[in-house]
Amino acid sequence: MKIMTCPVNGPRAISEFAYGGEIRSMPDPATCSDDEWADYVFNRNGSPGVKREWWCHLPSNTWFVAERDTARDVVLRTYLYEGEG
Amino acid sequence: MRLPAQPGEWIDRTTPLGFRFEGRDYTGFAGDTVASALAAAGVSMLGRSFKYHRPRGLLSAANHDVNAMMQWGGMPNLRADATPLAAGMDLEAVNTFGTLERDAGSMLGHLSRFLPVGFYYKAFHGKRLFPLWEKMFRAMTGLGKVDFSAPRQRTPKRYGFCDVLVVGGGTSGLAAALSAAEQGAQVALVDENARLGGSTQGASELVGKVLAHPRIRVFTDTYAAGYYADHWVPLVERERITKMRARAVVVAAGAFEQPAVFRNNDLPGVMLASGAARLIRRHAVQPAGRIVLLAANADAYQALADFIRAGIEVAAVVDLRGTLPSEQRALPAAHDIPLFAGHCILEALPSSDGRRVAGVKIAPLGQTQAIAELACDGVFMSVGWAPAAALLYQAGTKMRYDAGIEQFVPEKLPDGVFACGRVNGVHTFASRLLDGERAGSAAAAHCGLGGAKPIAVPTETDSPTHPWPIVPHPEGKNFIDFDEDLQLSDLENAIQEGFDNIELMKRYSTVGMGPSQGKHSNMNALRVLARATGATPGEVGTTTARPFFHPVPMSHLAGRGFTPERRTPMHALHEAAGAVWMPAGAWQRPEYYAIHGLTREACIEGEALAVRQGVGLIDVGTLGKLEIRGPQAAEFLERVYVSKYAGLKTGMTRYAVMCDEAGVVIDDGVIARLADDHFYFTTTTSGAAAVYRELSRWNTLWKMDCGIVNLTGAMAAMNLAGPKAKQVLTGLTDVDLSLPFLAVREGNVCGVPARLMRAGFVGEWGVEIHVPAEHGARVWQALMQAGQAHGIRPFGVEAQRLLRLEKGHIIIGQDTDGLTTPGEAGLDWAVKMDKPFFVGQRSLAIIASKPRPRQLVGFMLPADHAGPAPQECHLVIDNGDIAGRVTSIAWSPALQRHIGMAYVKPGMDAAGSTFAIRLSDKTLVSAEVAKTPFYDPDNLRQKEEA
Amino acid sequence: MPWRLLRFALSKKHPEPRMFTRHDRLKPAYDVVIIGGGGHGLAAAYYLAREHGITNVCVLEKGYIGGGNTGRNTTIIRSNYLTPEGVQFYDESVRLWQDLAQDFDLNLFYSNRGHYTLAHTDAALRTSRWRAEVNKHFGIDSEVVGPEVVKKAAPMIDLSCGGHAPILGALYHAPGAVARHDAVAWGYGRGADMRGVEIHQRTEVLGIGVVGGKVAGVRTNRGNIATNKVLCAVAGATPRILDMVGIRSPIYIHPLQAMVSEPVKPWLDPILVSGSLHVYISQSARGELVMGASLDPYEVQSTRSTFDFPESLSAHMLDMFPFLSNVKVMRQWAGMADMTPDFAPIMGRTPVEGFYLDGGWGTWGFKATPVCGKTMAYTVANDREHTLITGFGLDRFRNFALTGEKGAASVGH
Amino acid sequence: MSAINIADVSRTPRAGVKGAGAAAWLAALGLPVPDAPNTWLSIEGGLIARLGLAEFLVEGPASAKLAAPPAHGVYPVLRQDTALVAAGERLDELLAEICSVDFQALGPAAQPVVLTTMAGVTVVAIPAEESGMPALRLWCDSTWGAWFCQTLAEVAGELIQPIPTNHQGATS
Repeated sequence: MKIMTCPVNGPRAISEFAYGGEIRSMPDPATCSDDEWADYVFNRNGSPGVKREWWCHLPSNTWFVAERDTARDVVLRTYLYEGEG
Repeated sequence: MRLPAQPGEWIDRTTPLGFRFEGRDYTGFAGDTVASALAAAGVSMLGRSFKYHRPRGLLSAANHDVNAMMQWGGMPNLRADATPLAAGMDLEAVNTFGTLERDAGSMLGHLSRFLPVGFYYKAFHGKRLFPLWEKMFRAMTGLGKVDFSAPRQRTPKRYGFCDVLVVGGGTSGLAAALSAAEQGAQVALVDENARLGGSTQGASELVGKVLAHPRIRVFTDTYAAGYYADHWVPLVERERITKMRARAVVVAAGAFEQPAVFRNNDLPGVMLASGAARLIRRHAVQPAGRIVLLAANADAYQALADFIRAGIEVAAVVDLRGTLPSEQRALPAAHDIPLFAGHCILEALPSSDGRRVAGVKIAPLGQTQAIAELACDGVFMSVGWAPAAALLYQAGTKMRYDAGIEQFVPEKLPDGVFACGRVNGVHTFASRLLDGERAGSAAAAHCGLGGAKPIAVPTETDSPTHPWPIVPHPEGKNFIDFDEDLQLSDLENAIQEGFDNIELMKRYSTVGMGPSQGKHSNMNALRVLARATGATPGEVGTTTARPFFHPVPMSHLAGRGFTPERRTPMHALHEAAGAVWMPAGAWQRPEYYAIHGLTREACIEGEALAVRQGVGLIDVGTLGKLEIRGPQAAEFLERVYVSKYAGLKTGMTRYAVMCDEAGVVIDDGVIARLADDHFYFTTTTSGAAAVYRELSRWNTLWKMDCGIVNLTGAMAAMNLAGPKAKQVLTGLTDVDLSLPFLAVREGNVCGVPARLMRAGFVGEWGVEIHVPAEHGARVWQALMQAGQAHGIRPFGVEAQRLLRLEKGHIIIGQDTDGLTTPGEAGLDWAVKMDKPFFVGQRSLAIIASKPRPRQLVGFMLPADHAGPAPQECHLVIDNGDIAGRVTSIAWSPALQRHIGMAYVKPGMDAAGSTFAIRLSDKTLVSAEVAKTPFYDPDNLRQKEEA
Repeated sequence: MPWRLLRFALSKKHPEPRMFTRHDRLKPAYDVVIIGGGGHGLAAAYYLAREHGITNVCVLEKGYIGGGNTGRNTTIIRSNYLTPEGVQFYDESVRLWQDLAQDFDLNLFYSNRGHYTLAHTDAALRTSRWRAEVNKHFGIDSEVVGPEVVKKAAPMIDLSCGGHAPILGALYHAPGAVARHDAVAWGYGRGADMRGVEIHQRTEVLGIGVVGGKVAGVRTNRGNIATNKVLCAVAGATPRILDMVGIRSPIYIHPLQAMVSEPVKPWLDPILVSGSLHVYISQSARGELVMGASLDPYEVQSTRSTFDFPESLSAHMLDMFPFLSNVKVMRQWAGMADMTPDFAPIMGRTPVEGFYLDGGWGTWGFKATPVCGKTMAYTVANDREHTLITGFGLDRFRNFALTGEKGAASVGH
Repeated sequence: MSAINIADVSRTPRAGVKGAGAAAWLAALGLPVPDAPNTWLSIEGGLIARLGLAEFLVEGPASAKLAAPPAHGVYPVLRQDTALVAAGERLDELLAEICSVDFQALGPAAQPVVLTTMAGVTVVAIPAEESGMPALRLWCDSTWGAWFCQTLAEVAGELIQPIPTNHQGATS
């Protein structure tokens, strides 16, 4: 089974984790247009490549960020979320 | 015929084992395979081929002989060449019509001219006739039979760990294991054979060292089923699977000896030289008395020595090569064995009964006229190899075709994956030792253990593989794929029809798709395609090598099959009270409590009646139970739920609806404010884990000053409801029971700390009691006991569903679906669009600007409704079109009517108007839109402050 | 024996022509360029030529024809969907399937088996009734049946499913069928080829030229093509092609895995699906058990296999069929499913003029091959959506008007 | 003779707390606080374990101290675990069947705490030694407890016998 490394709990089988999707920044709901909002809600960056994703280590309920190449299914880096950027 | 004792033989001659095959009794020895015992008894026909039902025998004796598949009781498709003989086995060949001897299916062989490649695509598809043809095909197809009475086997599975996993216990694998272990690595060495040493003699010294090494764990009789990400390799043992996590993997899987292609190359008695050598060495079986050896490499002449030593008469050596090294010529010369260099076997000749080879015709390579015909009862072939590279491919290795040795070899290996020995294109014994040492050392170094030894492995000077061991014949029956009965012309014809890509050719012809997954056919098929299209084998490329290496029993894959079950602290009490269980995710919940002599419906109605007229108690401990504390707790809740909570008074509760970002209702519950900065709240049973996880994610993202604790399992919860509930509880608690509707109090119940929430879900005076799980059973029992005098009944999920329906409360997931917005579900009142933000708010604002597609309404059937009532998900029909559906419906004992909820189109939701519901039998039932709650519309009963 | 096979025995040389013409080079321009040589792309080409007389068409395939999801699915055909849009669309597909072998003069082994979606919970039973009622409304033969009917169709099943997922009933869908998946691509390919369509394998699209909001051409590894109409039918590669024309979409890619057992004598006639146990199973014409499960839980754009898949699928298989313990799994593989938020496809025109999208097929694409080809051909030929696909436009997401097929999500296939 | 002994120690008092302020608050209560995430320390009559970054489990008499009113950033966690001690020579074999974590690779000297799943159930595990035998302390949500205990006992029970040679088993 593939290994995912939780920044707190260390390397574990990926079955111990939940995938939370790509990290996307929310437009300001007060100022964005309906189309911008719909784009945020539904559209995804579906092409293969390196993505910043939410992952959760389930036994400890630890959410963190994984940078993963979705074309090769290789985890490049994981770290705790510290904000955008 | 059994030979005298062979050095290192695997059989135990002191332990004879009796068994049956096709109704006849035989005896073999412990250590035999089924096939070797039968070979010793002179049985050469072990099975019939898949399509033409031709007689087939041993080919490889290495777990690839899929034409020698057998059935033993409930076990289908046992490979005779790899199945250890056991006393009392009663075996039959699979896929015969009648018996192996008299197989009615063999007439298909005569029809083969009518059945070229892909023939089934070209006929039988008449619309009316196809079902009939299909019936016939289905009678012909398949191999072994499943036995419906076979029990489920639960085999253990385990996780394993090592530094270096070496796959293959032949010469190079042994050397790799030793060299890695000597550098300090913990090594696991796997080999599919019962003993280490591989197919070559001469490694026995290494075997001893490996077995004695403290850092090497040996798995014999075990195969690596596949390579998965991060060096994860399931090792399939006879009784279980070990899922091995390695830090580095050395693939020393060797190579499959490849058959030559000539007419009748499938006759029993025609086999790979390595297979014949295995029978001799391991099982002391002489596979034939007089053979012709078809050769094209040095391995052939090493095997020849074995055959001579075993007393086999060698009628001739036919070598595909025109010139061959003098040391190879020397052996046949020394034994006066005629050597036909530059010749091929044009065809093998069957015995009079067609069941064994009886001779060969020999011709100069490339010519169609035989120059000699020799009698023999065996043809042994050693013309080349194909690497056992499946694991390497699965690991992502880039392979290239090495024309010097006519073999695919690794060009670029993935990080932490190493290859050595024949799979790496290294065939000479001394070189394999070196190559193994090199790979083992590099693998240990990869794990940070020592440095990689700089070892240079000499390249092969003599190709072990012939580039074209394929002899055309106008009469065909020169098989390329024994699993699928594919002849040379089948592939040529497929190419002619445009299937000239390796994958397309495979799919059209089915070459390589049988149980051996192309181990003996892919390489020759690829050569045929390369030659036909004028490409090199490297340009043609290989097909994808998917797991598994050998088929794996489902029992092994399944293992024990852990299915964890979750139980509330009152589980045993429910069981004792006659609970009939219904699954709710991992939980089991009482659907109702069975009473002897009463129907399910009567039990449920009785439970509901108890709540309406007396008192009932339900376990609601499966609800998600969360706690949030901190200065920003209220703000957090306002961001994730659609209502407002900042203004909720301490000591009060409020209904809570959660939406996703698209504005779809995903969960609901009740939020109780215990202090200014402290809330306790519930979620649905099925949503509990996901809601907690998602709230945690939001909190990680927003970094608000609050913390969420999941108390779902730590708190027991029960709802005591009914006009007599207060009387039951009085005396058991220090909480003032005059608390108002929707209030929450902390206090003691039965002497344990409890949270009491005045709830109205079922529409009577009721209180949800939450206590630490360890006290749940005690509190439940105390309530039941105190309630006895008031006729208390435990009630289950079904009674609760009825009671809440009478009150018009929705159930998320039943009265909503994956697209329901709060407005559609009649929850507009809960949605506070004037908050600064909540999840889903912006989407709901957009949705609000569009016409609402549907509305959930309450409805009643006429009081005099007779006949069957609608069921949930029956459709609402308007002018012949679908206008909605029923989401909930029940017979209300309180109202003496059928009541329900349904989605209808806008404009159909006016109270008092009617609509039609269509039953499964297409009759229409009229229903009247009714205001909810149906029961106690002013909610007096639940609010009553008695 | 059908007379057609006689000629094989009577001819000296194999009497079959090439199914697909080999074209050494691309023409400089085509009326329509179809990206993707799977079932969908080839079907669209076939119907463009056959029904609309548009034959100056090329199909560009990066690998080999039918090598994507067409050749990786578990070949189940059914129309027991949940929404009126879905039901009518797939019903038309099932109708087309019936005559396809005759149209192609190629045996597709279209085998009507009956399809049972097992319900292990009362919620699943409710959804089954919903689907059955919507199906019946459109004249489709679906019905909720009790466990005893399931037992009759598959007498060996353990109705308690190992004790933890008892079967309460099922949605029975009589038209449920399987077909030989590869042959569908070949049949459409041959039919298109015969009518003049060019099929170019090993031809990768590298870019799409858009000028003034209109499609102008396609750049490939074998040269450039001028065209005003491009149909994208590339399943798991859809987001990559959409990026070339700057269209945002909700499509995300998760692998879907499957596996087959060694061949055993036929014992299972119907197709069985269990949402709770994440199993679907049928027995192929070769005697193999063809088994699938659910989507992998995270995004991956490759066809790698995982070991947890055969582990959990086997455990659930044995819950249903304990006697299969000794039956061996021979091979596993994966495809890339192009999923959408409402589990319905995206078909039709796009904001880029002349660029037509046929994607978002997730795990349902195979069964839709004929109707999708037909309706997309219509849409491309007329630059107007066929009535059967108007509910599946890309703009439904912008409009918060999803199709609602998600209600049937748990069942799949 | 059983290869593994499993003892239910759920009755031991325990308490939990989490939050950014938890470590400091515990220290202020006079408890020793493990420095590193996922480590533990023994304390009078029990232990204190750091579960991940900012959650703590205190077992033994000292757990009573956690009844103190929480400070800012401190969130009490009601602990209602099923607590087990599994010990025996063949503990590693048991673990190999139910858990994908390599416990042998964890140096017990580092006092590791492992948050993982065993047989599909979320657990907190601490490798330890009990009277010279390899041992493991385990905590899981008590609603999974009954099933978990039963499953552990079943798996352990089968370890007593070597895996039987079953000729009806798999063969290839």
